[in-house]
Amino acid sequence: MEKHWLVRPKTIRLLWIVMLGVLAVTVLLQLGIEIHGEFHIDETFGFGAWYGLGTCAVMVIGAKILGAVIKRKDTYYD
Amino acid sequence: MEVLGHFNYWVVVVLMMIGFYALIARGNLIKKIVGLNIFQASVFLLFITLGKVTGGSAPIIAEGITVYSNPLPHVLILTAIVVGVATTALGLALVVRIHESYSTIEENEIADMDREP
Amino acid sequence: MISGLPPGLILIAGAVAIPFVGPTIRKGLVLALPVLTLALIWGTGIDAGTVWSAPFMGYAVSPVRYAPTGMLFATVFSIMAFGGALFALRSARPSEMAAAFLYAGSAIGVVFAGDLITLFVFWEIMAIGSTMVVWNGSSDAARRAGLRYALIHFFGGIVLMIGLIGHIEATGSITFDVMQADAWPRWLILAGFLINAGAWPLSSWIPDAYPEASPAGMVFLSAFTTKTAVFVLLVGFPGTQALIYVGLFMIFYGIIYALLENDMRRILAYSIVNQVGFMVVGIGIGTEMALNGAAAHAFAHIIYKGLLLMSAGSVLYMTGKRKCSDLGGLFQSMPITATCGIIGALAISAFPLTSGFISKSMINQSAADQHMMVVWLLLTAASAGVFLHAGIKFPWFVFFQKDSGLRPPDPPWNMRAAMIFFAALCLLIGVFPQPLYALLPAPVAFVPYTGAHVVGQLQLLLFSGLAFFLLLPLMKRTLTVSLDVDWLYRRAAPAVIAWIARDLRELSDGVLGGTRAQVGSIIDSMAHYHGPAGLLARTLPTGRTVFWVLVILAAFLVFNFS
Amino acid sequence: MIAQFPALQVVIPLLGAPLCIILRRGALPWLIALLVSWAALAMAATLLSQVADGEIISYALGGWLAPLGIEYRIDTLNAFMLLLVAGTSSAVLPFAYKSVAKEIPQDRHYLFYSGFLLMLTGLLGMAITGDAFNVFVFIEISSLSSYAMIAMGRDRRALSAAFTYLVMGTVGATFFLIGVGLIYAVTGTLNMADLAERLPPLYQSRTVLAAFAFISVGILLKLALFPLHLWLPNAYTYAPSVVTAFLAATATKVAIYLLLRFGYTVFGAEFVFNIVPASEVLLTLALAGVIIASFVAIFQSDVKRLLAYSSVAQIGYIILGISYANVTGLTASIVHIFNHAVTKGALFLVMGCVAYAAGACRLESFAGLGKRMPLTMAAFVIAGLSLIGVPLTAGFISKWYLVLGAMEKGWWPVAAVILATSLLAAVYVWRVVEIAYFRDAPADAPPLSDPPLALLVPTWVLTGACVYFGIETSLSLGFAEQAAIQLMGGG
Repeated sequence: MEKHWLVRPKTIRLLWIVMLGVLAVTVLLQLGIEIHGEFHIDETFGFGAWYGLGTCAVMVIGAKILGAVIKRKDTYYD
Repeated sequence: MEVLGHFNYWVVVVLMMIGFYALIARGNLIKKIVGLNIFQASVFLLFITLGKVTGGSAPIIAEGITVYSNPLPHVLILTAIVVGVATTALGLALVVRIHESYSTIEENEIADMDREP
Repeated sequence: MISGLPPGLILIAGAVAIPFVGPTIRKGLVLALPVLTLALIWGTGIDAGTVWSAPFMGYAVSPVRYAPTGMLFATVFSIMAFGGALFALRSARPSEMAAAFLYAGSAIGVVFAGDLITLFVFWEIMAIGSTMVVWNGSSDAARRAGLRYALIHFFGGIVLMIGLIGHIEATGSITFDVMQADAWPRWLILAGFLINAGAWPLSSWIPDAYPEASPAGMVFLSAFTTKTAVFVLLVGFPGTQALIYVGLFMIFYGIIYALLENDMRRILAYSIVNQVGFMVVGIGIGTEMALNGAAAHAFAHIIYKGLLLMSAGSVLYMTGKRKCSDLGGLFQSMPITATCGIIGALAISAFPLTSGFISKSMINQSAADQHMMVVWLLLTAASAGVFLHAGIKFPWFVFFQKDSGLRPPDPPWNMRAAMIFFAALCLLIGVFPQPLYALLPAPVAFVPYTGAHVVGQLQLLLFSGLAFFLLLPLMKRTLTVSLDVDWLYRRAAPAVIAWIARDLRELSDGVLGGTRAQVGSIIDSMAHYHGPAGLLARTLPTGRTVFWVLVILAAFLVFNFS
Repeated sequence: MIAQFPALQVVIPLLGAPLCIILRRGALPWLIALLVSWAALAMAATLLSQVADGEIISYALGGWLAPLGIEYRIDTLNAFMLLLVAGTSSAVLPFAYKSVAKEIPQDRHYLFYSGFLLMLTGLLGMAITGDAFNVFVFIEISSLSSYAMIAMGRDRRALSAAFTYLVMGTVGATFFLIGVGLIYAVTGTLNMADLAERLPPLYQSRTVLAAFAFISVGILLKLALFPLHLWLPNAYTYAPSVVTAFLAATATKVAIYLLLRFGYTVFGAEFVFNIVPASEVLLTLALAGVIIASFVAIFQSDVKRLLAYSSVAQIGYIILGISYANVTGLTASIVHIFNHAVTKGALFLVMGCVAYAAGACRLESFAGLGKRMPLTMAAFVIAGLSLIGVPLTAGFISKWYLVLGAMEKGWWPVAAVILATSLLAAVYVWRVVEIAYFRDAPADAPPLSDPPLALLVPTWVLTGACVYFGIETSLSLGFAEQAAIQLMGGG
C-alpha cells in the first residue's frame, strides 16, 4: 500500500527545510520592525526565538527529571 | 439528727437504688419489670410523703381541724399509679410475646439470637 | 415579565424535561434552549441591572443581576451549551444530557447572581450537575472518580459556605461585589472559589475526574466549573496579589504534568489548569486591561478547549482509545477531526489569527505595563510551554507520530458540525476581535495586531516548535501516570488510616485478650467500631443502657452542684 | 366553637381511639383515624393562625382556672408543634392504608389505628398543655401506645426493641416525674407560667438544681440525645413502616419541644445558661452525637437502621442549636425540628415503599432499584439531598442557620464540624444511592416495580415538602423565628 504523501521520508525532509526557512524568516523580519519592549531584555535581537527555544528545553528536561520521580505504571491506582 | 431528719427521703433513695440495681444487673426480663416497679414505687412514695404535713388530717373540712395534708400530690400519684400499672401490664405482655418467639426471657440469650450472622 | 426570568432557569427547566420527552423532541429541545437563553440574555440588555429581589431565608436575594462581565460569561456558556449539545446529540443518554443542562444552567445562574446566597445555591447545583455528568461516563472508574470529584466539591462548598456565612454575619450584607481578602471569612471565600478554579493543591480533581466522563461529557465539563470560578474571582477579588503567584504555579504545574502525560484527554485536562492559571494571573494583576484580558481569555478558552475536547472526544468515540501510545496517524482517515483539532491547538497556543492570540496577549501586555518583569518573563515562557504541551503535543501524538494502523472515519455529522462551528468561531474571533472586545467589562484600547507583537509571538512559538522536534526523543510516550496531589487521598490517607486502625485494633485486642484474626482492610477495622455489631452500635442490653442514664444524671448533678 | 379548639385538639383523637375499636370492621378504623387526623390538622392550623401575631391563648380545661386547674397555653411554639404533629400524621395516614394491610395481620388493624390515635393524642397533648404534671400523663399516653405500636413490627426483634424502649421510656418519664415532684415541693404549683414566676428566687436552691437535672435527663432520654439514644435504632428499624415514619418525624421532636419549654419558659434562660452549665453539657453531647452517630450510620447494612442513626445525628444538630443560647441558634433548632421531620418522614415513607415492594430494607435489596422503582428512588434522592443540606432543600435552611448561629458566637470550629458532618451524611446517603443506581439487581431477583399510588402520593407529598420548604421559608422559618424570640424574650 502506498504511504500517505505526508508521511513519506521525502516530504518530511522537505517539511524540515521549509520549517527552518520559516524560522529564519521570522527572525530576520525583526530587522524591519522596531520592537518597543518594556524591559531591556525583550528588545534584544531574536528575543522570542532564543527565549522560546531555551525555556522549552528547560521545561522538557525539567519534566523529564521530575518524571523520573513521580511516574508510575498506569495501572497504579487500579 | 439532721441527716436522718428526712428519713422518708432515705427510704425513697434506697428503694430507688434497689430498683435500679435490678434493672441493671438482672438479665431476666421479668425481674427487670419488677425492678422498674420498685423504682416507680419509690417515686410514688416521694410524692406522697411530700404532701403529708406532720399532724395534718385528711383534707375534709371538719370542725376543729386546722391542719390538713396537701391532697394534690396524692391525687397526682393516683394517676401515676394507673400509668405504672399500664406499663407493667404492657411490659409483661411483651415478655409473654418474647417468650413465644424466642423461648427464653434472658436478655443475653435474646441478644445472642438476634446478633447479625 | 419574561425578562425577569433567571436566564439559567431555561436550561435547568430543560434538564427536568429532557428525560420525559421522546428522542425527536429532545434533539430539538437541546438545540433550541441554549439559543433561547442567548435571546433572553441579550433581549433584556445590560442596563437592566438587578431585575428583582425576593425574600429568602430572611434575606432579600436578587437572583437576576445584569452586569457586563456576567453577560459575557453567560453568552459563552450558552454558545458552549449549544455546541456541546450538538456534539452530544446522538451519543449522549438522556440522563447525561439532562445532567449537562442542569450543569450549564446553574453555571449561568452563578454568573447572574446578584447576591452571595443565590451564588452559593447555583454553585452547589453546579457541583451536583457536574458530578452527574462524570458518573454518566458509566464505567467503574467513572463512578469512583465521580465520587472523589463530588467529595472535593462538597469540601469546597463547605469552605465557601463557612466563609460566606462569616462574611454575611460580619458585614450584614449579602451583596456579591468586590471583596478584600483581609479577614478569614474572605480568605475562606477566596479558597472556596480557588478550589473550583482548580488551583493547586486541590487541582488534581480535573485530570482525575474529567477524563472519565463520556466523550461528550468532558466537552461540557471543560467549560463551566473552572470558568465560573474565574468569573467569581474576577468580580469578587480583582487585584488580589496572591492570585498572581497562585496563577503562575497553576500555569507551570499544568505544563509539566501535561508534558509527562500519556492519556490525550488528561493532557487536555492539565492544560485546563494551565489556561485557568493565565486568567488567575490576569485577575491578580487587576488592572482594567488585565481583567479584560482574563474575561476575554475565558471566553476564547471555553471555545477552543471545547473544540480540542470535541476532537479528542471524536477520536475516543471512533477508536475507543485514549492513550497517545495507542494512537497516531489518524489524520489520514479523520481529516476533519484532525484539522479542527489543529485549529484548536493553534488557538490555545495563541497563534496570530486565532482567538487565543487576541485574548492572552492582553494579559501578557498588562504584566508588562505594570513593569512586572518576572511575571512577564514567566508568562512568556509559559506561552511557549503551552504550544509545547497542547499546541503540538496533542495533535502530533494523536494524529501524526507513528502510524498506529487505525483507520477510523470521521465521526457522525453532528459531531463534525459541532467541531466546524467551534473551529470557525476560533478563527473568526482571532481575525475580527472587535465584537468580543465590545463585550468586555471595560473599554478596550488594546491593539493585538502590531508588527512587533506578531513577529515576537511567531518567533516564540515557532522556536518552541523547533525545541519540541529536537527534544522529541526525550518525550517518548510511556505507559505511565504521574503522581499528583490526589495520591494523598487515593493512596496515602487510606494507608495511614489502615495503619492507625490496625494499631487501634491490636491495642483493643491486646486489652481484651482476644485472638481475633488480623484483617488488614480499613473497612473491616472501621466496621469493628462502627459496624452493626461494633462497639458503638451494638444493641446494648437494657441494663447497660440504664447504667448510662445514671452516669449522665450523676454528671449533671455534679456539674450543677459544683 | 373555635374557642374550644385547644381542648378539642386533644379530645377528638382521644375519642377516636375507642371509636376505632367499636367500629372495627374493614376500612372504617383507618377512615376514622384519617378524618380525626385531618380534623386535628385543621384545628392546629387555625390555632397557629390565631397566635401568628404573637398572641397567647390560655384555655382553662373544664373551666378550672389556672394555677389549680389544668391550663392549655398556646404560643407560637406550641401551635407550630401541633401543626407539625398533626401534619405528619395527616400525611402518613393515607400511606398507612396499603402499608399496614401488607405488614400487619388483618385482625389487628383496628388496634393499630386505635393505638395510632392514642399516640397522636399523647403527642398533641404534650405539645399543648401548660401543666407540668399533665405533661407526664401525655408522655405516658404517647409512650405506652408507641411501645405497643413498635411491637407490631413483623420481625421478632421488634419485641425486644419495644421492651428496651419500654424500660428506657419509663425510666425517662419517671425521672421527669421526680423532677416535677421536686419543683412542686419548693414552689407548690404545677402550672408552667406560675412556675416561671416562682422559680427565679429559688435558683440557688439545691432542690431546684436537682429537679433540673432529673427533668433534663428524663427529657434527653426521650429525645434520644447521644449517648441516651440506645433505644432508638432498634425501635425505628423494626417498627412497622408507618410507625417509624410517624415516630421519627414527631416523637423525638415533641420531646425537644419539652426541653425548650422547660429550659426557657419554666426554668428560664438565665438559670439554664448562667447558673447551670447546660450550654457546655449540651454542646459536648451534641457534638459527640453528631460525629459518632454519623460515622455509625455509614457502616450500617440495614437502610432503616442507617436512617435511624442519622436521626440521632440530626437530633445532635438540633441540640447544638439550643446550646448556642442565642436567637439564631434557637431559630435554627426549631426550624430544623420542622425540616428534619419533613425530611425523615419522607425518607422513612420511601423505606415503607421499598418494604412494601421488596419486603426488606437491607442494603443488598436496594440493588438495581434505581431502574426498577424509579419514582421511589427519585424521592429517596431528593429527600436524601435535603438530609445532606443541599441548597433549595429544607435541610439547607437549617444548616445555614445552624452555622450562622455558631458564627455569631464566634464558634467557627463548631461551624466546621456541622459542615464536615454533612459530608458524612453525603457518604451514607451515597452508599444507598450507589447500590440503587450503579449495582444491577441479581439475575434471580423477582420483578419489582413502584408501589401503588396510595403509597407513592404521600411519599411524594413529603418529598415535595422537602423542596417546598427549602424555597418558601416564610412558614417554617417565619414561625420558628417568632417562636425563638418569644422563648428568649421570656414570653
